[in-house]
Amino acid sequence: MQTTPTEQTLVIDHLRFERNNITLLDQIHSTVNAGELLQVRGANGCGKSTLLRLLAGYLEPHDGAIFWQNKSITEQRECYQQNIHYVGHRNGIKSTLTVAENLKLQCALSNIRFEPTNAQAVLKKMGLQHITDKHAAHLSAGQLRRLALARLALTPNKIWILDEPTTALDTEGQTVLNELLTQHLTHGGIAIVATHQDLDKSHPTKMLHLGAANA
Amino acid sequence: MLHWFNQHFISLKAFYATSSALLPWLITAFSLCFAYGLIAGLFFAPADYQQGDGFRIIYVHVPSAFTAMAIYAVMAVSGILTLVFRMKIAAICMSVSASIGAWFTFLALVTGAIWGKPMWGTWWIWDARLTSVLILLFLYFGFIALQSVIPDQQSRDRAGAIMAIVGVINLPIIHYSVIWWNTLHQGPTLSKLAAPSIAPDMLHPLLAMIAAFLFFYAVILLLRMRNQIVLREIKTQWVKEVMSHAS
Amino acid sequence: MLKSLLTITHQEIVMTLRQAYSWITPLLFFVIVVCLFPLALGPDENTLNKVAPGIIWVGALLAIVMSIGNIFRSDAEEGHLDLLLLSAHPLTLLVLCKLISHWITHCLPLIVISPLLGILLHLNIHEESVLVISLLLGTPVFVLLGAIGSALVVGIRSHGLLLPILIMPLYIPVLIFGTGSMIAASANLPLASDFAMMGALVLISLAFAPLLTSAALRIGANQ
Amino acid sequence: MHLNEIISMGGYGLYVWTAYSITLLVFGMNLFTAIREKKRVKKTLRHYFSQTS
Repeated sequence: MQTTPTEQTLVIDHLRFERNNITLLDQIHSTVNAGELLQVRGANGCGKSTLLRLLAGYLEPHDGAIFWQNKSITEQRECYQQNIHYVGHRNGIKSTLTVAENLKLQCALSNIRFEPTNAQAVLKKMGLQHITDKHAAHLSAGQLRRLALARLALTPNKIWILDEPTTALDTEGQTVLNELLTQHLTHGGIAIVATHQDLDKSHPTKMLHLGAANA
Repeated sequence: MLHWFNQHFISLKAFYATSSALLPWLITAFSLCFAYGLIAGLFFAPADYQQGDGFRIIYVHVPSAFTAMAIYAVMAVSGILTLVFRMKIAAICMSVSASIGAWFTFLALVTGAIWGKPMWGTWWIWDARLTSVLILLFLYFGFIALQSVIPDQQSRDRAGAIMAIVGVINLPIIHYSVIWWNTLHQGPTLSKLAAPSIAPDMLHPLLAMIAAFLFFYAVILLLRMRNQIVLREIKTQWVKEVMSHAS
Repeated sequence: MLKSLLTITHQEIVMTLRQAYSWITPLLFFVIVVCLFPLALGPDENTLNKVAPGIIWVGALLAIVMSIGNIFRSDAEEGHLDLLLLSAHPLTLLVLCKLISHWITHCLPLIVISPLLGILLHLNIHEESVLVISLLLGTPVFVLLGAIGSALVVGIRSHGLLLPILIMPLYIPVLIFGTGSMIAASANLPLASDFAMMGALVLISLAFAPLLTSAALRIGANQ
Repeated sequence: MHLNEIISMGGYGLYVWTAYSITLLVFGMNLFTAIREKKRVKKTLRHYFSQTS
């Protein structure tokens, strides 16, 4: 690594990933400093989600590595994963629980005390305060997406990894998302977003284009 | 030390080269042991005073059961190497050994049944060792079934490794609980298949046959591993060279 | 730390209770399987009494094998598995919470109802008590080992009967000592050795199973 | 050891020889699968090389 990056940077160093002998990602290189947003663009099937799952530590690269605080994440996987928020295509919401219970579970998972007032404020910001006792199974896709994004505000983590966060979100939901992102970035957080929509220009954004869709 | 290993075994290319050197030696060793064991076992070893010549099936039954257990141990060790050290060669060795091990376990069961028919009048006796071999066969089928269902190569290796490790932890427990179960239901008779205190000239062919079976396993293992290595390293240059002048 | 683990277990239990079918069907399956045998073997008291341990234990084993499959499946489908991996708690602890909640919701009902089935098979009081104790010692091992199998197949869509094939050979020692203790009870022999062995099996599985299950879940997240 | 003694194997000839022939069968099966697999691998490789080169 040429420059000695400051403490809070995420370095993607010549990443290569294969699945069953098919190279999905090759020579991916980028650095994301504190307070920056990395927007990953590319056609469908070009490995955007794979890259995000690599960044979240779910997958291991075949070549190259991802460095966080100058240490490869595969070595420090547990403590690296603790300061990550990952919102994938599937929302990770338990359909048999109510909205409030889902938030309570999320706080328990991140080992944070659950204060109803704080949760109420988060729900209000996400526009879900009127359905706190509704079972997640009865929510619409947009509401589910907002509930999934609610955990970004509920438990503070340094790195946000969002895979197509704006799917199923209406315009009002997108503005809420942009607010959350700006607040997160101003506090020195890092965000990696895979999306086709051009996000709010106010964030200091870096672009990462992934090659053509692999066979 | 690790570098030496890496040179000869760990990297797939090196393993391919070492295996082509090893194979002729293993084949000769197998044929020598097998020839000696077969001829000595069948013709020169004295007949058993109780079972007459029927006991000669021991020269096939005991080695295959022994090899079946040994192969599962090899699978478990490669499973640990796959999980802990992420060694591709260990993953290949593990998944290839599974089918060979299943064949040997099946062979042990069939020869055990054939031995049981003349001696105790029934094709199957719930003897502690035979039952453990039967359960070992289920473990092999479980392993092979699990690996055949997982599409992704890396997950298939790791899932198989975990199954092999779970199996090897449970095998001794299963074996002793089956022995305990046997004494519970049939009383503490000496297990019928316990090799009687065997005379030396009966024993040597048995040891030779065990060695022969193990060498045969090694030969088939190396042959099939080479196929898998070439398949997995299909994109590399050295595979292209090996294949171009081989075909 | 402990409080949040308790809340997680509590939420798991609440979730399973809300889906009543998920724990009632194994229970009904257990009852029906046990009731089949008297119909198959004839109502004669001695034969039933002699075979009762095997019937009840195999029934319990099959019921648990059936229900263990979906312990992680709903999480995987909803993407909740990814959150478990990112949690502040080690994955083994989270797995342990899920297994405890699964044991409470799925195995306790079996144990509660097994004395009733014992009556169908003409067991006396002593045998009934030994039945309950042996099930209490045996079912945790079923759940722990079953969890490894279900974590291994969580990433696979159509795994069908793969799970029972994977884990039933591992259930054999518990089955042997479980039925062994009941046979010893009907012959009024001392039971210490059987229960000791079952206790040992519980401890061994408790040591290995959560570790291997979390390793298997990490592979599942790979898909 | 005359021929018929060998075949009869003290009356257990049938069992001994079936056991040994099944062993050879299993050995043969393993060898056969290994060789067939080698041929199939060669075919896939040739196909792969012709495609990529």
